[in-house]
Amino acid sequence: MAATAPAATATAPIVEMENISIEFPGVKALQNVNFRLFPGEVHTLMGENGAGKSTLIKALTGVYKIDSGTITVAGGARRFTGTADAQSAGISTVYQEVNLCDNLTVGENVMLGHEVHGPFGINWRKTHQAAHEALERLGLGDLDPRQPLSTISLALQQLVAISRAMVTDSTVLILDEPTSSLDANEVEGLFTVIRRLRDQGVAILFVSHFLDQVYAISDRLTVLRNGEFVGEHLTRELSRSHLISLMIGKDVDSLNSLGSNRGRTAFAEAAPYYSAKSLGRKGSIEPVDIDVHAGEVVGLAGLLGSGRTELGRLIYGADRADSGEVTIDGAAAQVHSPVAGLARGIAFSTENRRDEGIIGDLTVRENLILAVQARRGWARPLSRREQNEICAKYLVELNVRPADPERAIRNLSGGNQQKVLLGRWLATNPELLILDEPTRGIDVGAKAEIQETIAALAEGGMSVVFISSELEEVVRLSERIIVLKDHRKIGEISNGPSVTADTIVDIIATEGSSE
Amino acid sequence: MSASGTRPSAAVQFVTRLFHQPYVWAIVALLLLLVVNLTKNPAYLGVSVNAATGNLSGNVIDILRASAPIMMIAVGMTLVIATRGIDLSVGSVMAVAGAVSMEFMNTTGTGSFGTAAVAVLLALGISALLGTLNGILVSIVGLQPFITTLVMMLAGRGLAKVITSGQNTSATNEPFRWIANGTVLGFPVVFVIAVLIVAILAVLVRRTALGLMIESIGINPKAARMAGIRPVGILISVYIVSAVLAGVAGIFSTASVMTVEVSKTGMTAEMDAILAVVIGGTSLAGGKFSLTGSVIGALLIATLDKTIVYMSIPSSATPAFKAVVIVIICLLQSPRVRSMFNRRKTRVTSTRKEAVSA
Amino acid sequence: MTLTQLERPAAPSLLSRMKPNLETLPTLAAVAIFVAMLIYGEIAYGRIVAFSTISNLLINNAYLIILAVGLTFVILTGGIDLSVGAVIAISSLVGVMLANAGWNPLVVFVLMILIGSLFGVASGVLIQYFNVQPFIATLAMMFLARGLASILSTTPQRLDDDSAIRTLATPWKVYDGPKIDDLITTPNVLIAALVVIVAFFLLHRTRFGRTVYAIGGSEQSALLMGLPVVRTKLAIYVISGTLAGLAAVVYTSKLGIAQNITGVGWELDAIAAVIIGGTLLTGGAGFVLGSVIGALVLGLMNVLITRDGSIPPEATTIITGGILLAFVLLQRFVVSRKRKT
Amino acid sequence: SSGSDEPAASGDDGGEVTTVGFVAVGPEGGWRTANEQNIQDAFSAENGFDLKYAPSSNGDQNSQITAFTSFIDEGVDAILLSATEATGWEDVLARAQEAEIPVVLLDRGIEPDDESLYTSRIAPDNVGISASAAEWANEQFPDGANYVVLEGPPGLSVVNDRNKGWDEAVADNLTKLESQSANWSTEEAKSVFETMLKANGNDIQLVFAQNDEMGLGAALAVEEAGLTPGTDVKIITIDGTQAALEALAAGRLSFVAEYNPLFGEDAIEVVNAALEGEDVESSIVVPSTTFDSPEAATAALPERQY
Ligand SMILES: Nc1ncnc2c1ncn2[C@@H]1O[C@H](COP(=O)(O)OP(=O)(O)OP(=O)(O)O)[C@@H](O)[C@H]1O
Ligand SMILES: Nc1ncnc2c1ncn2[C@@H]1O[C@H](COP(=O)(O)OP(=O)(O)OP(=O)(O)O)[C@@H](O)[C@H]1O
Ligand SMILES: [Mg+2]
Ligand SMILES: [Mg+2]
Repeated sequence: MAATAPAATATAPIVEMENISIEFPGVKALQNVNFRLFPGEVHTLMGENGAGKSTLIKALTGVYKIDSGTITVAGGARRFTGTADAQSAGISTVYQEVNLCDNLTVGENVMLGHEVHGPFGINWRKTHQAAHEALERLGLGDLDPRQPLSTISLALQQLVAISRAMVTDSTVLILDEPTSSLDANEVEGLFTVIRRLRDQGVAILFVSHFLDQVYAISDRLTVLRNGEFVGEHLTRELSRSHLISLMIGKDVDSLNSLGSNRGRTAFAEAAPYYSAKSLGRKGSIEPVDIDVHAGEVVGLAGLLGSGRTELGRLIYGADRADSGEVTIDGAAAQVHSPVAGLARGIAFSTENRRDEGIIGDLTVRENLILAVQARRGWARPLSRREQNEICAKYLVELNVRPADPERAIRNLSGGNQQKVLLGRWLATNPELLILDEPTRGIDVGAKAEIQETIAALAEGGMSVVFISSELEEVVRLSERIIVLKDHRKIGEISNGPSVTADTIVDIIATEGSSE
Repeated sequence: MSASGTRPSAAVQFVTRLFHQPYVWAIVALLLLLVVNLTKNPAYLGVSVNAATGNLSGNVIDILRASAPIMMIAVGMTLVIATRGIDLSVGSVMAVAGAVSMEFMNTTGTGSFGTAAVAVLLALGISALLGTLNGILVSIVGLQPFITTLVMMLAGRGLAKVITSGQNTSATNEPFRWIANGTVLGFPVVFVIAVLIVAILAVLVRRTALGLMIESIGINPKAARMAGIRPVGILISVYIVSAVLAGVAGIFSTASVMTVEVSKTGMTAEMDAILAVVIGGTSLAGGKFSLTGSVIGALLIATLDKTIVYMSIPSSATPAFKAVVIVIICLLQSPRVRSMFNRRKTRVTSTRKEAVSA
Repeated sequence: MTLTQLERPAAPSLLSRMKPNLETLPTLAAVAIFVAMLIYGEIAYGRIVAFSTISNLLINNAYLIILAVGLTFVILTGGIDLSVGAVIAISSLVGVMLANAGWNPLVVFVLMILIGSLFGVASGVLIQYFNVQPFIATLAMMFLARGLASILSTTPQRLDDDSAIRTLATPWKVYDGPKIDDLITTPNVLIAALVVIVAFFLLHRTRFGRTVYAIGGSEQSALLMGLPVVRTKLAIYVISGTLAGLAAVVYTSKLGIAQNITGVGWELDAIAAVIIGGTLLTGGAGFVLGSVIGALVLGLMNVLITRDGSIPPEATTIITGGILLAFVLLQRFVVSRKRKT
Repeated sequence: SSGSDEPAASGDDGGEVTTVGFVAVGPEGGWRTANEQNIQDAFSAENGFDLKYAPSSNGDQNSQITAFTSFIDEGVDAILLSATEATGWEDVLARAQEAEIPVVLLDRGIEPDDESLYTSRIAPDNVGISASAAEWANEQFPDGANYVVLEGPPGLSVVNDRNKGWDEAVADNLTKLESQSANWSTEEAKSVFETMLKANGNDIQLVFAQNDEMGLGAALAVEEAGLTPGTDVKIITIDGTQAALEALAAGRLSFVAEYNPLFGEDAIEVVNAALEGEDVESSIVVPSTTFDSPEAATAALPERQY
């Protein structure tokens, strides 16, 4: 592999991994991968879903045992036995899925293992104070450290996890897709902190599928493909298209081609397929009117915690609405449970794939067919042939890797789990598809494909509610955009050539100041 | 050599597949126990026709018969455990079922087939009722399964005593007695019934989507709900099945002596059942389950109990002996020990069995 | 200006911090029900809120409190320990036999506790290094402990009258009431109180305690957060075993005998106490003080049933079960009411 | 602290109701049910008693101690104690004494047997009864025989007593093949004995079952094995419940030693005497009979109350 070796840096690498190989039954997750990380740099790991990024991180921190290769940290050969071990060597890690304890408070989560002690054991006042400071650094000064973690949204949890990694003065900070649930402002806040740490000499390893972010923050990148080392480059010397071709292994220029099928205003005249009047739930979202026409994509936009997820859950029946009237296809409908939602042809793909999405021990096949099977009822099992057909269709369509239906889903990479979950809902052929952060953790190539799929489905008559923290994505896909703020609907705009992400940001900002 | 190369490979394949089953060590342990018995008497496994009764007789037959009630509760327990629950009340339900049937046959006094049939139906009916109660408390009210079924264990035992007014009620009814003591084609009726019930259940669970749904609920209840599975119905059914099977076990064990012993019947049976389930490879944390494994576990426990008597292990040493056997089986099943056998390192340094997800 | 509009919770006032939250609620409910039981008992049967009754409630349940404290640790991590009852049998048998053989009482005291620790270590190793499920590992230890006790002796072993261990049960009259209505305590009760205090400190004021809660919340997260999961899980089984050993000392000193059949079913009592006290069996939520209340509730329940005295023999377990059920239902009701608002 | 104020209802004035606390074992089998029912019937309201019945939870001694102290705290007039275990009662009995509450032991004695701690003990004699069973066995098998013992859970006082009586009296030429616990249960006894028969090639002539239930289970196993109870295998049981006598009458059992549960009347006498301050004998042995033939059983059956 002809890796363009960057100019030798003056300092020695703090982490150096050489010829790392890890094999899981049936998968060579890493093969002879080289990686080095210098103090005072932000180094991005790039690669498609399943390329081996998370595995490399886990290999470094000792969560997985490596089959061969050497790991050198600060000049000495190391084999960590686990996160704790790595931590004591100055390596803080935020793994891909949020790994916090939701039975504890925000502050306890931030400070677990680093509590401030006084003469009578832990000094809780000081500990919470320290937690507050750590949160404040990420712009979370408003978050009450005494609040239970379970009451904050997944995105905030992601930020809390990052705060936690920053409590200790570590020399290496590893962030595996820290921005997957964050919106632009949070990302900017995070980057400010990352830059400050970098300038203090901390080595930062970063994973993201957002090219903009990668180019905004990273100094150097290492590209992996199918578990193999492709190359190490200085970010500024590598063009986007070159990077993508390195990742995918072939030249691609059709990526951002998805244009605008937006602004087809014909919908306004037709009766909506789904219509809710003052749909709301106390303490969760104030009554909202929402119409979705057949073949229409309605985007929900808003900032973190604005109530997009909540609204989606209400429509699906995952939470019980306590106000509102719903008509589906012209008939009044009661959707008070997921079962009812599914029966009415609604599908809801959750943002929280680990806790509410995947059934970890089951196979990819079983996970894929689960919703279809649930709708048919237990007594009418899908035949093996039908199951295989569904698998064949969606594993290929969504490009799940490895495309092995009999693998336990928990052994798939994060992005591939997300694809399987999407497949689960697409397989039910829903009339109304609610997608909450469907492209979370999905690589650039696959993201474009998924967006295309959604557009095509809408073209085919499916109604779609699309929730994403990536405003560009919302704008690109939706015909209409509902803007939420503080658990309220503050506006609704029809998409058109003049609408951009900034339009929405403006709406949110003006609404905020007008109060 | 090369000509016959294909045939053994099929056999080898079968054996390797078998060796990937979680209950393979239970089978090994079962065989070992039989070997232990053989050392005492080489004719241990012999089965002969008893001249006086005309039935097949032998230690193996005894084991099959003794395993039937354990098999029933273990299989029911498997389903409950698969949903992340536990059913501590099975022993008490056994006593209730036994009490109802004995009391009924004792008061009606006729030894007819009809009486026996009604007694069985009554027993199963009341068991189902208790199971429903468990299920409702767990699924609708949302109590923890452990405490719910603990309450039912206490109350059920009391109920059995109320039914017989604290007496050990006996009855005479030949058809009923036949269930536990009769034979068909030389095999004990109880065993045949038990195997039939397990087979029906296995078909019900594995040939429909029930098994998948039960496992989903056990692995990730939130996600299962979001995927449109109705947990309430399934949970209630599972507790009912467990209780009804406990009722069957109660009939088996009271029919064998035609007496219900209100404070003895089914005592600590829940422990046997749970052990059988775990030995059979189903995790108490819920999720994936194996009915076959539980059946093997039940056979193992019956064999263990019989071995203890056969080898004349003193009563006072019995628990220690049991403990040693359990520990050995658990050790054999553990990935750490297995990997020493396989010479293949486990990948994950964390001792948790499941890989740490991405 | 930043656009970040995080949910802004009202600044936590002192009042809101005092308000029962979801975690403390079940425990508070347990306290409330305990008080209600006391009042009901006093009205219905009399002599419940009396020095002697309360003293005896504590003296008779000191061992159970200690067991429940140990199990609280285990259950908080989502585990379970079924061996404690049997550990009491073996530990007290060995203890009494050694004491009678003339061993130094202090050495015997320590040995009895260490026997408990030993079984805890065995459970912990099975669970942590061999992936045996806690239920099964501790069940095996229960059989083993019971079996070893039976092998040791099936006849009761009586502690010599002059044995120093008996002093742990010396009644100290704190307040001399009329006739036998005295406020009494024993060193055993103080031991139990000390255990509770230490446990409370450990759980709420040390990293170890926080790790226990974290493991109960999500073991995998705790592992990936870099917490010492292995060490902690081992430690909690050792704690549970050790406390079972201590409970053996307490119980033996009170009764003056040791027997292989002592402690049958006590693990279920202790588990019930923990659950009544508001600890979730799935782990992660609960309080050691709740478990103490749980143990006292169980003890008081038995006293009330005895005081009533008119319960038909067949119905006693039904009533015990019924009260337990009423208890958890009430708790469940209170908690779900709270959760809705 | 034993003050001068008397308990509210001391037994001496006849019109008052006497409150008696009964620390019992609870239903566990035929014999126990009969015994405790008999006590409850005897201490009835008509006879001027208010009996408070406190069964143990599964025979746990600690629950009995809790009940006992609760009765003291409550200030009952007298306590009946049917202990599950003989040892460990000194402290609570001393407290009862301090509270001036007479205690009558039913069935089980205490160890060490400090007669100053209780008023009287009313019980059949476990050791004597099993010794009489052993003597019958000695007579039946003058030329020796192989026998097995089916005992209760190892460690219980009853089990130890019944083993003691038997072992002391049984002749040397009777060979004990083994002794196994069948937990007092018919079902377990059947299962255990069927295996014992197989393990010993049916070469067992005698079974000493420590209660009726286990004896009946053994009889079933004998029949199952195609042998005849009474001729091929003789079975001895203790307790003398109706079911056992019926089996004896039918020839399925060979010897039943009664452990007489009916001593409620004796208990009343003792309690009344104690409350009136009279002297009571410290040990009252309840007479028990033995049944060694079908005829004896048939004769006794019509009057069997339990
Ligand atoms: N515990 C495991 N057992 C088996 N296979 C695994 C395991 N963990 C990861 N893999 C496999 O290793 C490969 C690399 O996965 P990894 O999670 O490192 O991908 P990734 O680059 O982080 O992808 P993503 O961008 O989707 O997070 C995948 O094919 C995955 O299926
Ligand atoms: N499981 C929960 N329990 C209680 N409250 C919750 C829960 N999840 C979210 N909330 C509350 O609801 C608010 C809105 O969260 P929601 O997830 O709907 O926001 P969102 O607009 O979807 O943003 P994002 O998901 O990107 O954070 C959160 O800020 C939080 O206070
Ligand atoms: Mg990843
Ligand atoms: Mg959201």
